[in-house]
Amino acid sequence: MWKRMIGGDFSRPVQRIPGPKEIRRHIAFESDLDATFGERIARKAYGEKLFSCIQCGTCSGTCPVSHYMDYTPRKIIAMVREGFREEVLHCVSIWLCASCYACTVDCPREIKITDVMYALKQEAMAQGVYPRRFAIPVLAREFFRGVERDGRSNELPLMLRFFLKTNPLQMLRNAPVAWRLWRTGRLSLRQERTRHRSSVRALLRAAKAAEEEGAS
Amino acid sequence: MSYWYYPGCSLKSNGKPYEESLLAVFRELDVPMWELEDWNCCGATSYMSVDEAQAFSLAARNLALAERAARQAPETGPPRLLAPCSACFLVLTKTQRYVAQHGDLARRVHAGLRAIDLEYQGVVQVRHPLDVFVNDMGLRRIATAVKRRLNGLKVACYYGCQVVRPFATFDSAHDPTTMDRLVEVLGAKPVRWPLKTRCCGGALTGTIPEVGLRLSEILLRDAAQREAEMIITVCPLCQFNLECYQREIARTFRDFTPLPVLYLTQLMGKAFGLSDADLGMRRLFVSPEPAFARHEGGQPAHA
Amino acid sequence: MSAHTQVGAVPAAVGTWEPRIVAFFCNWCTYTAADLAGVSRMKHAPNVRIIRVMCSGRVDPQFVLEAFAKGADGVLIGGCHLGDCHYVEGNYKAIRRVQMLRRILRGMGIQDDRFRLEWISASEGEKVKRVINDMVDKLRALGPLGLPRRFQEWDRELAPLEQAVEAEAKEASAHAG
Amino acid sequence: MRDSGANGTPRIGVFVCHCGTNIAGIVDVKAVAEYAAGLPGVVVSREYKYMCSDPGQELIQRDIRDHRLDRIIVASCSPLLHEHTFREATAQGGLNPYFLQMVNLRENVSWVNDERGPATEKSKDLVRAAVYRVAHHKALQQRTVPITASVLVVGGGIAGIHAALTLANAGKKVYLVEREPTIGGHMAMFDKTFPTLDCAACILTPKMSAVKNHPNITLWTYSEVVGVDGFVGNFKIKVKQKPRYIKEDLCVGCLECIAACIHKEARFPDGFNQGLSKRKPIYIPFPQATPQLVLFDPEACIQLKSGRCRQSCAEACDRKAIDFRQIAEFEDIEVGSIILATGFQAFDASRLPYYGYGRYPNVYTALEVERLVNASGPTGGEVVLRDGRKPTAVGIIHCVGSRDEKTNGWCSRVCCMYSLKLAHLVREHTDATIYNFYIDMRTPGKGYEEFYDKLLTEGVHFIRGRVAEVTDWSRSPEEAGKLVVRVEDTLVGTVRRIPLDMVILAVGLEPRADSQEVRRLFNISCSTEGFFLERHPKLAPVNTFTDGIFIAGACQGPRDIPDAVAQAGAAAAEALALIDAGHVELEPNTAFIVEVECSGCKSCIPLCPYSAITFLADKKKAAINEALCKGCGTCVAACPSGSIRQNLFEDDEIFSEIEGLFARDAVVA
Amino acid sequence: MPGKPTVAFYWCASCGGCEESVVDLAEGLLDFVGMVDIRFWPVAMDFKRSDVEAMPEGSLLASLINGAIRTSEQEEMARLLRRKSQLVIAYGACAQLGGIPGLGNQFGHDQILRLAYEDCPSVQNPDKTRPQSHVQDNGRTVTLPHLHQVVRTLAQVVPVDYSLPGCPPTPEMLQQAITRLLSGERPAKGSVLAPDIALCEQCPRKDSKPADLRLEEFKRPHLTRLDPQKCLLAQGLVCMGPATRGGCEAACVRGNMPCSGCFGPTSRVKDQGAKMLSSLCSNIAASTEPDIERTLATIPDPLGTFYRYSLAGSLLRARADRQR
Repeated sequence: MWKRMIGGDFSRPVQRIPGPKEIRRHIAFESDLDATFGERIARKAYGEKLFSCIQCGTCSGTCPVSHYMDYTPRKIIAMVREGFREEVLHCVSIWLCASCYACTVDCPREIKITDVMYALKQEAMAQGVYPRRFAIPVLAREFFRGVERDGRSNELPLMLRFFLKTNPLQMLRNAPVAWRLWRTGRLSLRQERTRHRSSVRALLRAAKAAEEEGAS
Repeated sequence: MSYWYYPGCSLKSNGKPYEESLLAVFRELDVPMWELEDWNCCGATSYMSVDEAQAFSLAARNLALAERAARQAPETGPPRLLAPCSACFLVLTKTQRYVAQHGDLARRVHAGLRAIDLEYQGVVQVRHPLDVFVNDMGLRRIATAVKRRLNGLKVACYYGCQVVRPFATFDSAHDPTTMDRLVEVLGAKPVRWPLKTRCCGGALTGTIPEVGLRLSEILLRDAAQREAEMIITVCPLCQFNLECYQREIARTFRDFTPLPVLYLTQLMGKAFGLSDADLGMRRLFVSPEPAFARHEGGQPAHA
Repeated sequence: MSAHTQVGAVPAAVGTWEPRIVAFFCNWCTYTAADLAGVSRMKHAPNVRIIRVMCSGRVDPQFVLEAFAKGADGVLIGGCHLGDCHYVEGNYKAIRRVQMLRRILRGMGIQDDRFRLEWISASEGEKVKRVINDMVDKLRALGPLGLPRRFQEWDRELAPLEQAVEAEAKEASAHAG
Repeated sequence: MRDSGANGTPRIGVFVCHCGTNIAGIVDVKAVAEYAAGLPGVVVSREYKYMCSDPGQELIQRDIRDHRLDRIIVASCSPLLHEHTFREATAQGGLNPYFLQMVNLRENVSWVNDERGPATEKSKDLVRAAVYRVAHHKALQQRTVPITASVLVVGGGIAGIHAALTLANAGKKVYLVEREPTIGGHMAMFDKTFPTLDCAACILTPKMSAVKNHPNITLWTYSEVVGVDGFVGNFKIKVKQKPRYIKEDLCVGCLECIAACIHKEARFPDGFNQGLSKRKPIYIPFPQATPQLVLFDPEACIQLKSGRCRQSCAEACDRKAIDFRQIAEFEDIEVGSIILATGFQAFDASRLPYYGYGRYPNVYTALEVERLVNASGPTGGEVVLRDGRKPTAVGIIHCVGSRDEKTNGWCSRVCCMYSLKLAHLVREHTDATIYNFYIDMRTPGKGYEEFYDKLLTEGVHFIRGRVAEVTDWSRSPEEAGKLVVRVEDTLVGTVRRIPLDMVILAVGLEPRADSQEVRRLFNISCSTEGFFLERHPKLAPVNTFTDGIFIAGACQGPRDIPDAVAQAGAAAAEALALIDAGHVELEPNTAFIVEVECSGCKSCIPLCPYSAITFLADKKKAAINEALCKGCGTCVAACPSGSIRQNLFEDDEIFSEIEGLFARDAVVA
Repeated sequence: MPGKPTVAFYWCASCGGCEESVVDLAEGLLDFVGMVDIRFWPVAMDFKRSDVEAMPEGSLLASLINGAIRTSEQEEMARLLRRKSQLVIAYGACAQLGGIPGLGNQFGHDQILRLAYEDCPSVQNPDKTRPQSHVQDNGRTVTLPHLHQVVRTLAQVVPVDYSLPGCPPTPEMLQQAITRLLSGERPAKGSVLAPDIALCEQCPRKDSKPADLRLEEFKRPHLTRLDPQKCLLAQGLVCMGPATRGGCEAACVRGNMPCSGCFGPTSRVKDQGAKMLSSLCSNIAASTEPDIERTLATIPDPLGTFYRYSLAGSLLRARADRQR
């Protein structure tokens, strides 16, 4: 359904931005929208204030990557508020957010926009609707696994796995950097590990459990 | 005053020069600092996007560890946790703020910690070196440690985003000045730089080079235009982005000239007259030597 | 519960006890703020009954005791912020009395949360709402005070003799007649 | 007029108001009225759509006659709103007006509760309390005190000026006190006024000189009110006149002294020109300043700082008007009422670092540009950058410091319009390309939308979006050496970078920094954001909660010139009404001591802030001077032997009100 | 035979001081018995309860009952005398206001009994015996009156016609009261037979009270050297005079002790303690919460100070959450 409305093939990584779009119908039917989406995200993102957005665009203006986004942060807020769930969860913007918090600091309505972006990313991943081989979520996942395993994150294995899963070409592109890092001793093969990794895992499990009971 | 040192993952890998110079500088100023036992990854920004409660719990574990460590060594005073990596600093401070403000989150985090017999009471202070240098040690004390003034070396102080935004309280989020004041004490000349808090591209450089490289290039080029001879950072990710990809940047963008990117602590070490080895200078991709050479003959500060 | 409902219950909701608050609001700040809350349609708990006085300094401690004795579960006094009193310093008189009165109430087994003094300026309609709702919550937690009910319970012990006396009196008058 | 019930037992009439659906929508007024009918002493109980309407009031009067009522209860809105109305009605009905008791079913019940059941029960309780109370009411006579037929106007901006002239023209004595050396306020700094674009000076300066020359107006500039005492009709005011170091009666404003000043160069920032030009230590604020008097800047004048100057200025003054030994003088006056027109202050743009004010020389505030476009301004009406260049691209950023939770949450109401005005004027002066960066365009006013339309068609750019940052960071040759604005064009949905020569910040309006002190001084209230609080947002917009004190202009909230003037007129009318009544009627809620009951313990004497209580040495008892008593009732609450009473708030009235609130329990129990 | 009018005296929960005050009529007692015939006075003369029961209803002109009502027996006697008398007079502070025994209303029975029969330093009671209302003694049941839940004023138990305030009332007041009643004068029911004006009115130190009293701290008589001329409030003592009826000729103040309020409030006041508190606190100098707290802390026992005699008759009567 959402494809009908905004189209675009998100299964391709963003490196290849879709070419000139074919003529498409732009109309949103109330039945297509998720009336409670706004509240859900607001709650998730400590964003009680999300609804007081005046659409001034400060967030977009201050955002260093907004000009790469398919929807500017301001639009994202508007869409979340109005329940354009599918569009938002499938958009590129949320994955471009580099968490620099410029918008959060500048928003005249004190909306925690960065947290809204996190909430949306979580939502997207939870629903598995994020672009399959799309770089950032994969990195996040890999990072997540790494930490779960070692308690700390190790760049080399992380990057290796990441590039294998996204596109190996990238690995070649990055090889020189990796090599220089290696030469200057800034890329160790030694795995950094937390001594009590079990405790880290236990912690994560407990936190998860607590979350579920909170939800129920 | 003493500190518990939370390196975070980066300072153990590509951020080595940061760790080396930081430890060296602290040694020189002889401020005691111990690495936090058994620390774990702070959760970082990418974790946030996977599972919030878990991300906060990860961070909280370190806070709890610091508090426990301080309890076990009362002579060290109230726990002060030094987080040199901006991302770690942000995540840790954010965790403190949110756990304090949001009951349900607190419930989840405490539940997690209880499961591993840890307790977070919220007494630990999370501090960034920049804050510590300027507010705990004070510029006067730094000045006394300067052996070789940097003779008007022009530097662009780059704060990046996450040090002063949005949770730090020690400097302005829009126009921070702590680092500028600090390098002046070293004899360097900070250039006026509106981009000092503009994002360097963060994780994007690895994932979406088109975007990441551009953001870095913007900063490098503008710094150069303002006649900065090097960029000074306090964040491993910023340093990595700005320095390590300069070849790629040169390949992608026309007439680009490389610019050294140093850690603040490296610059301080230099002014303190510490050896390049101690400061991990050799680990840099773009050598600052020419820049320093230009300002050689800097007579000792106290002469 | 049911014991309480004969006294202190709002018949509209018989069986479920509802706290009742007597509020003495000063004409210039807090009563005006309450009006503002109204004009701004700030909904709050319906458990408060406002008595308007010119100044918080007019609130005689006897009024507070009387309110409790007659069945209030809580008493709220509202006045201008210190330094802002329309009559210069009436609210200082109020706070001095209140601090001592609170000790008396403690001594008489009436918890601090049942008796509250708040400074609410004419523009703080929001605060009126907040304070009232908060106080109602606290009173719910405490349960009913119900002094009239307690008085009745104490005085039950007088009933037997009273009735006996009445009976005899009747008898006597019967003889006389 | 009957002053008491025919016999001991009162005959009470209860009148419950629907207030349309305002009350009836939530409260079951019928049920309340029926319930009231069964209460002790109640003879009639009715409900009616609008009690405050004529038929409503007649209803009361008829019942007073037909049912020989001697106590009236009106259960409607807040007594603060309509007590007067219904007392009148009661009196019309031939009853002493103080036999009335009001019950506030609207502000205290229907507007703040949303459940019918509890709201109705609450209403019954309140009505019952009133029934118990009203039985104890006594017949009282209103106090009247003569009113001093003069008015104090504080603030000499357009609002103050207009109020003062209106009153003076009506033949009333007016004292106009202005803090600055000249009257005229902000308006005097403007070039043209929106939307008509007529010249501010041309319409203002005549009024200024009218003030100066009006026989009924005493004008004190460079002065401040430092003391306020008394009450409506009889305020006692102390005014401080700061030293100009000029004998005002001697100075003719020839300005020779300025020319003669030892400082050949003017090198001190000129406040009136927003520091865009320089002045000497002795100066006149601006050519049309009223009064036409020079004054010294004690911070700058060598003589005043060190006493070591050859005083060439004094030599130059043939009238010997210069007096370096002058000190502040104090005036005591009595007035019947006060109009506060203290105005606003502009938001300090340097609080928002990301707009670069104070860092980039070519970022200006709107007020600075007002001076630039002004023919009598620092550049003689030339709109040029600080380096003298003419700008070719100018951006006007709206809502600076407004609609922002971090600074001021409110809309400053005039910025949209004055931004349009400046857009027009700057374009006229420079024909630069003009960009307006706005969040929402607000043009509610006569001819305002039309003005907006005019600008739209003049080719001014309108970009809907709040500017995120102003920097000198250039990405391309076209941006080199320019200020670059980064903003999302929200209507297009794209972020834009726009290179500009000049950025104008449309700073908002905020309360004056000292509004809290002023509020305390005059004993009035402020709204949470710090503007003076009106008695009622709709029905008493220029009144305050302190009788006899009125507010006009931007001290009450952001407003433009037409509104300020209208409000000033309204305030003046209120003041006139007071004066022409000849006397003020005061609530008879004074306290009094029953002599035979007073033991002369003196406990009450130190409690009265108005020293209304004195100790009668001969009788060894305390007594209250009714004229001085303001009826707070503090002494009543404090009298240890219950020997002080307060009209309208007698102990037994309040005790029975309390009893009434809970009387239902007595029944239920 | 139309004999002299008859009166009865009885004491309930009281110290006996009131009885003393009758005896203090001294030779006046002779005139007294000349005017009236004392038909019942357990303290002084040998009458039995049965004698009273035998009297016809209303045959006594007046019963002067002192003491608060604390036990079932006291209640019975009060009711009995009420029936036999045309007038019941609450004689003294305890009968009128609850008096010192009324302070017991702050505590539960168990607390009181434990203190009286166990914890009190002067008590030897190893097996913790406590008074019982019923005891079996070889087949016979011995009974004692039981304590009521709360201490009451006389008026809280039976209708009272007049009160003679004071701890104790002065002999003069008794004299005057009786003469008035015998002269057939009948003041309004419920009235207090003493001046309805506060004590300061007749206080010898009245003139020494300043008109601008601002209290910094409160002193306690036994810890202070007192100026025998100066107003005691002005010396920082809590003198209840301003909130207390006159009639005692300021006996305590003349003895250089502050008034403790035994004559109760004036007719205009419902709650003597509250009123005194209101007046006193209003005149405190401090104006910040901590300072006020500090000043008030110098009154260690507010209830015992402001309600020494009037607790049982006060608006709150007794501690709300007392356990039996």
